[in-house]
Amino acid sequence: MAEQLQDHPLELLSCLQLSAAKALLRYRAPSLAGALQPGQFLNLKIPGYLLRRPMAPASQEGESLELLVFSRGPATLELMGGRREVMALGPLGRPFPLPPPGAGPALLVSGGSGAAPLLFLAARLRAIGVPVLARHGSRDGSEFSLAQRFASLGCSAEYFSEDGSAGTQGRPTDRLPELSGVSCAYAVGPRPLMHQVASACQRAGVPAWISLEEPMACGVGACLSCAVQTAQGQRHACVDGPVFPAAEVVW
Amino acid sequence: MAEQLQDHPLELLSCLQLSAAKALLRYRAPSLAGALQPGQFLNLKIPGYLLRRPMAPASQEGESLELLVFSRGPATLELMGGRREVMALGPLGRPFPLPPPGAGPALLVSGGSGAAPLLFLAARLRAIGVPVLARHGSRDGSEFSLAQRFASLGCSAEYFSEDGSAGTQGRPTDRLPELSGVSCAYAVGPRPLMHQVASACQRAGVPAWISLEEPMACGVGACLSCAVQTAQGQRHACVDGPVFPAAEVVW
Amino acid sequence: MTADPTGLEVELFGLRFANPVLTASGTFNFGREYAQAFPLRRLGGVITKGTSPRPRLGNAAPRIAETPAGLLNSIGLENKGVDAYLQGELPWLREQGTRVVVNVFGDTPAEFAEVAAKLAGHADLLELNLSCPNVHGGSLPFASDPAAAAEVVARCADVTDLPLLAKLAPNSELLRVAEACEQAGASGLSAINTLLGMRIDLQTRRPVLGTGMGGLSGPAILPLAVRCIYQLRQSSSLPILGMGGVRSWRDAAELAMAGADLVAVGTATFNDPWAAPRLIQELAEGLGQLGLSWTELVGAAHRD
Amino acid sequence: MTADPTGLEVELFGLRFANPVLTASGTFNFGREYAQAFPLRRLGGVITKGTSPRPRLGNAAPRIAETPAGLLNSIGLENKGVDAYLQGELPWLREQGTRVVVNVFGDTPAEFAEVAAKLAGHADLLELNLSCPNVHGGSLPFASDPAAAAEVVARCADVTDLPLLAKLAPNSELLRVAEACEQAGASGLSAINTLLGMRIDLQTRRPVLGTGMGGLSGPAILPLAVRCIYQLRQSSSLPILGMGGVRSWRDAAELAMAGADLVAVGTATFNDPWAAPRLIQELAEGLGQLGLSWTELVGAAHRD
Ligand SMILES: Cc1cc2nc3c(=O)[nH]c(=O)nc-3n(C[C@H](O)[C@H](O)[C@H](O)COP(=O)(O)OP(=O)(O)OC[C@H]3O[C@@H](n4cnc5c(N)ncnc54)[C@H](O)[C@@H]3O)c2cc1C
Ligand SMILES: Cc1cc2nc3c(=O)[nH]c(=O)nc-3n(C[C@H](O)[C@H](O)[C@H](O)COP(=O)(O)OP(=O)(O)OC[C@H]3O[C@@H](n4cnc5c(N)ncnc54)[C@H](O)[C@@H]3O)c2cc1C
Ligand SMILES: Cc1cc2nc3c(=O)[nH]c(=O)nc-3n(C[C@H](O)[C@H](O)[C@H](O)COP(=O)(O)O)c2cc1C
Ligand SMILES: Cc1cc2nc3c(=O)[nH]c(=O)nc-3n(C[C@H](O)[C@H](O)[C@H](O)COP(=O)(O)O)c2cc1C
Ligand code: FES
Ligand code: FES
Repeated sequence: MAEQLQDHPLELLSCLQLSAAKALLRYRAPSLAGALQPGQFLNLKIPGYLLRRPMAPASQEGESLELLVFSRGPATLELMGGRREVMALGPLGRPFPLPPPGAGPALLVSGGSGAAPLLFLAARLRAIGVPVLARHGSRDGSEFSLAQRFASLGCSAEYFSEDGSAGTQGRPTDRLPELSGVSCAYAVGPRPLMHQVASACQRAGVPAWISLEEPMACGVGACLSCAVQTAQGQRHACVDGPVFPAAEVVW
Repeated sequence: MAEQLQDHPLELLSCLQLSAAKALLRYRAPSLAGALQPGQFLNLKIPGYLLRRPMAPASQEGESLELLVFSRGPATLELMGGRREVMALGPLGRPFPLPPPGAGPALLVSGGSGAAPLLFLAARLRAIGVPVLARHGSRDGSEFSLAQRFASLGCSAEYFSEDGSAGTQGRPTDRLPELSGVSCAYAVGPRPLMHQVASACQRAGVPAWISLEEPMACGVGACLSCAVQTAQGQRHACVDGPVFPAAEVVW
Repeated sequence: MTADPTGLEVELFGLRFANPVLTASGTFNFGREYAQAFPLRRLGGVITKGTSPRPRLGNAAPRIAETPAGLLNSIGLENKGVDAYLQGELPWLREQGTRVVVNVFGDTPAEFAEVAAKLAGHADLLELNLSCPNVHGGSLPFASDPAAAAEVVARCADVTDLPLLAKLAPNSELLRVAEACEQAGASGLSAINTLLGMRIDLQTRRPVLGTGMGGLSGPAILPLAVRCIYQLRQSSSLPILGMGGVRSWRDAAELAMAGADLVAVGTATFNDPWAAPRLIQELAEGLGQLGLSWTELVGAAHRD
Repeated sequence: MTADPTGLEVELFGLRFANPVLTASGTFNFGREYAQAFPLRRLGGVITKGTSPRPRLGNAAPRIAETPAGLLNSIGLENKGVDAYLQGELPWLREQGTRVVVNVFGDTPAEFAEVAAKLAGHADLLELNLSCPNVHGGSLPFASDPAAAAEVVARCADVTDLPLLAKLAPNSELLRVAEACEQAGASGLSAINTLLGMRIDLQTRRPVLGTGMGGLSGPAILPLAVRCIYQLRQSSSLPILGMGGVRSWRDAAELAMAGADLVAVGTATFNDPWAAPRLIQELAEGLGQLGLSWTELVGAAHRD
């Protein structure tokens, strides 16, 4: 087997703060140019932390890529703090399967940082001429700009806030659109969100994919920390996923 | 008891590298202005390290002070790497006693980073009109500039290198000058160096002081990690020292 | 609750603690040094350095070595002996407006009792150090032998009415020793003491510490402390004074959820002399945001 | 020495190791994943994931939690069972030009022997995992009972000629279990396994790990590993495979001075997949500068 696993330097270009704990970071990553597919992730080495942090890029264009970082703890805060260079192991994991070019509209439902891989996916889908219905939700209005991002990619985008402070009040899974017109669906976010989309799609017979954010140590299949239960038995999110057919996940 | 213990910010102004692992760092430390006496130390908080690192300043003038840092491990390397701000607990410990203004010449013997407190002391001694005979030694020529520093303070300074690559070949304790003309002596460096000066001074009846670099955790007398043996019994280097009368140390 | 706007008050052993944060034995001496940094009344209490019947010089230098996120110490219970502290230190400490816990040590059960007998009126609580790895060659004669530990507790209970905390080691005998101490009359449990560790210097090729081995403390041992406290809480109903690696209010909260009624900050103070009062301040804010009082947090991980 | 310009070669158990650095069990699976990062022949050897007679699913998720300078894991010995590895993985691994150590696990001595019996020709060495804290509720039925540990070793020695390493826990019974294993026919000792720890989440107020507790590894435990290896070396003449928190060549050298003939890199690989080969490179340079070979360093802290 050739040595395919590499650590890539990401060099910070800019940081767009969405709120105190949410930011869109743009990096220069020449050695990764063209290598990433939507849904795949990078495992980031953050100085001072023993474990790397997995992140699914929100875009890649030529030598630059974006990470949408939601801080849950000090390591992600450190990342948002504007560290100039981080090392990224990857690309890791399996990407979202794409529908054939020109297929009917795809439904993308995201919550929180789940927007990251779906933004990347939306760009790819639009590039192959697939219409996209994007629904993004958050507790408050702080992520409205992510819905705008979907829109600027040419998606029909709707924003949901639980507190009603921006977009539609409610959740992106509320009153899902008529699924009969949809060719496929993708959902990334909290488990209940993904589960609801999965159930609706299963009822409507629409193929759907989700991405499981499991705690990961190695990211490459060596430690067995990321076990997930599927209809096919136990799988490991880092190598068998993080993207799984929604119908196969044991919720 | 009033609260006298404080953490002071040191802001890096410049860094003069003497060799790969030796540097003279100049800091702005307004809150410490005028507070330090030669022989006292600061306990430096270096991010990523559990224990602080004790350092005896090499000078203080108004709002600026200097640290002479010899790297023995990663934390001091980090310090030399040019960290812009460090917090310094202090001033800690007992300083060198000074002879009366106008006293006869003082002998200062240092090895390695022991030059730090003696440079500071030399400046004070010169300021009160005490002539200074400074002898500094190292393995090689990398610390020649420290002898020049002593000279520029108005000391009669001699440099010793074990490999003969600069100054006199040998050690600063080789052929110590006639001690009868000396009013007092100070030695800081490896234990054998201090011991030799102590013995010579004892024989000659010259009062001498040394500074003991013991591993320290708290620096304030609370942990009892820095026990040293003296003629008066067990003492603690951080509060009873680091400066001790040479005659009292149990070598 | 109205009387306690901070949400931090604790009532235990018939005593009121203004907050649940104490400073750990051996990291704060008898309080004088850090009283130069902040008023001790901000603390829930001070736990003194281990105190024996007669002065002890402690171990050979060097006595400390740094480790990844940890500290090895081999102080070896240097102290001036109980009588000296009864004169100089304890009367002063009792006036600082904080709870005083005296950490008691002896080579034999009789020596423990000898110290304990002298402390009535000079302390609020006694913490019996059954678990110092820096004496007796690291063999832990009390913390690895339930009967010996029980004898220490019983002998002390005979000679003092002060509440007694049995300080335990994070070893395999933890739960058995705790049970024996409870039966012998301990009012509470204190955990954890340090774990025996070692560093070796690459230049000299000799152990860094004068005694070779020393006790590991600091953030490195936090997950071991959480586990031990959780297990103690499962098997005993005694109040627990938890410690081991605490440096932030989140760490303290973690020990509380595991079952600690009180916590102590030790090694963290060396890095930041203000660690304990800062933590108390942040704990009040943090709990406020969670809408919880400290006592509601205690043992929370055991409830469904 | 002339035949070994690196100064790293080790001859043990009748086997030649190109260098003394292996990858620790459970952190490297059966080698395929990190073979994508570097050729495995750069390693002294690979220690496989724990292998049981039949497949095991392991424990409930989440299975990992970070701690200060450490990692808790509760994988619970997930593996496909020895037969699957005899098919797919071991033949491949044996071709990679590095020593192969199979980590063996069973619920009973008979199960250990069942696995051991199948591995002749498929491994250079067997490491018997007597000390996993993630099964049997953390009770360590073998590593806390010298007789039970000896039985595992003896049963395995009956069914295989491969050298057997007994993998020990850093608990109070360390030395007694080591002695029992030696008498039962172990060829070497392996230490240390992880220590039982816990984290609790402040949001959910529940333990972070699915099983509550997990084993602590990583730099945090380095000083405990040094101490255990030092003690083992004092009391036993068996070769020692040392591990616990190694991430730099200096850490490896420290374990060597304490008495480790070989060392393994575990958790450090998660932070840096190239940790082991980098360490080997730096070890060669570092020892070169000290003018020492690895074997000269082994046990150096015990010599006067
Ligand atoms: C495949 C994948 C893709 C991801 N993509 C993104 C993304 O694009 N943007 C983003 O903001 N987040 C993403 N996450 C989640 C992100 O990895 C965690 O939020 C992050 O690791 C938390 O680290 P922390 O130090 O801030 O939090 P802490 O709470 O301090 O983390 C402590 C430990 O828990 C682990 N952990 C905590 N939360 C998670 C989680 N949800 N998933 C996995 N591990 C976790 C951390 O890795 C660390 O080991 C992704 C996770 C996975 C598995
Ligand atoms: C009062 C006093 C004044 C000092 N002044 C200076 C100075 O002006 N310039 C200078 O370069 N050095 C000085 N030192 C020594 C300096 O503190 C150590 O070199 C430094 O702590 C080593 O840290 P490290 O991380 O680089 O080395 P490491 O080897 O990684 O240190 C590991 C541990 O050992 C301790 N340690 C190691 N060597 C020493 C030592 N010689 N003395 C005390 N603790 C040690 C460290 O504090 C740390 O806890 C002084 C020490 C004392 C006690
Ligand atoms: C320098 C030092 C000295 C200590 N001395 C004592 C002591 O005298 N008696 C005692 O019971 N524990 C002693 N301990 C243990 C601490 O009280 C505490 O149990 C341990 O350090 C864990 O807490 P920490 O990680 O917050 O330091 C000492 C610890 C340190 C670091
Ligand atoms: C994720 C993980 C899985 C492990 N699985 C095993 C195992 O299957 N068998 C075993 O004997 N040890 C296992 N261990 C323990 C390691 O082999 C090693 O003894 C321990 O982690 C200490 O080394 P380290 O600090 O370098 O990781 C595992 C450790 C980790 C972190
Ligand atoms: S993260 Fe290690 S196997 Fe998936
Ligand atoms: S360093 Fe703590 S008492 Fe001296």
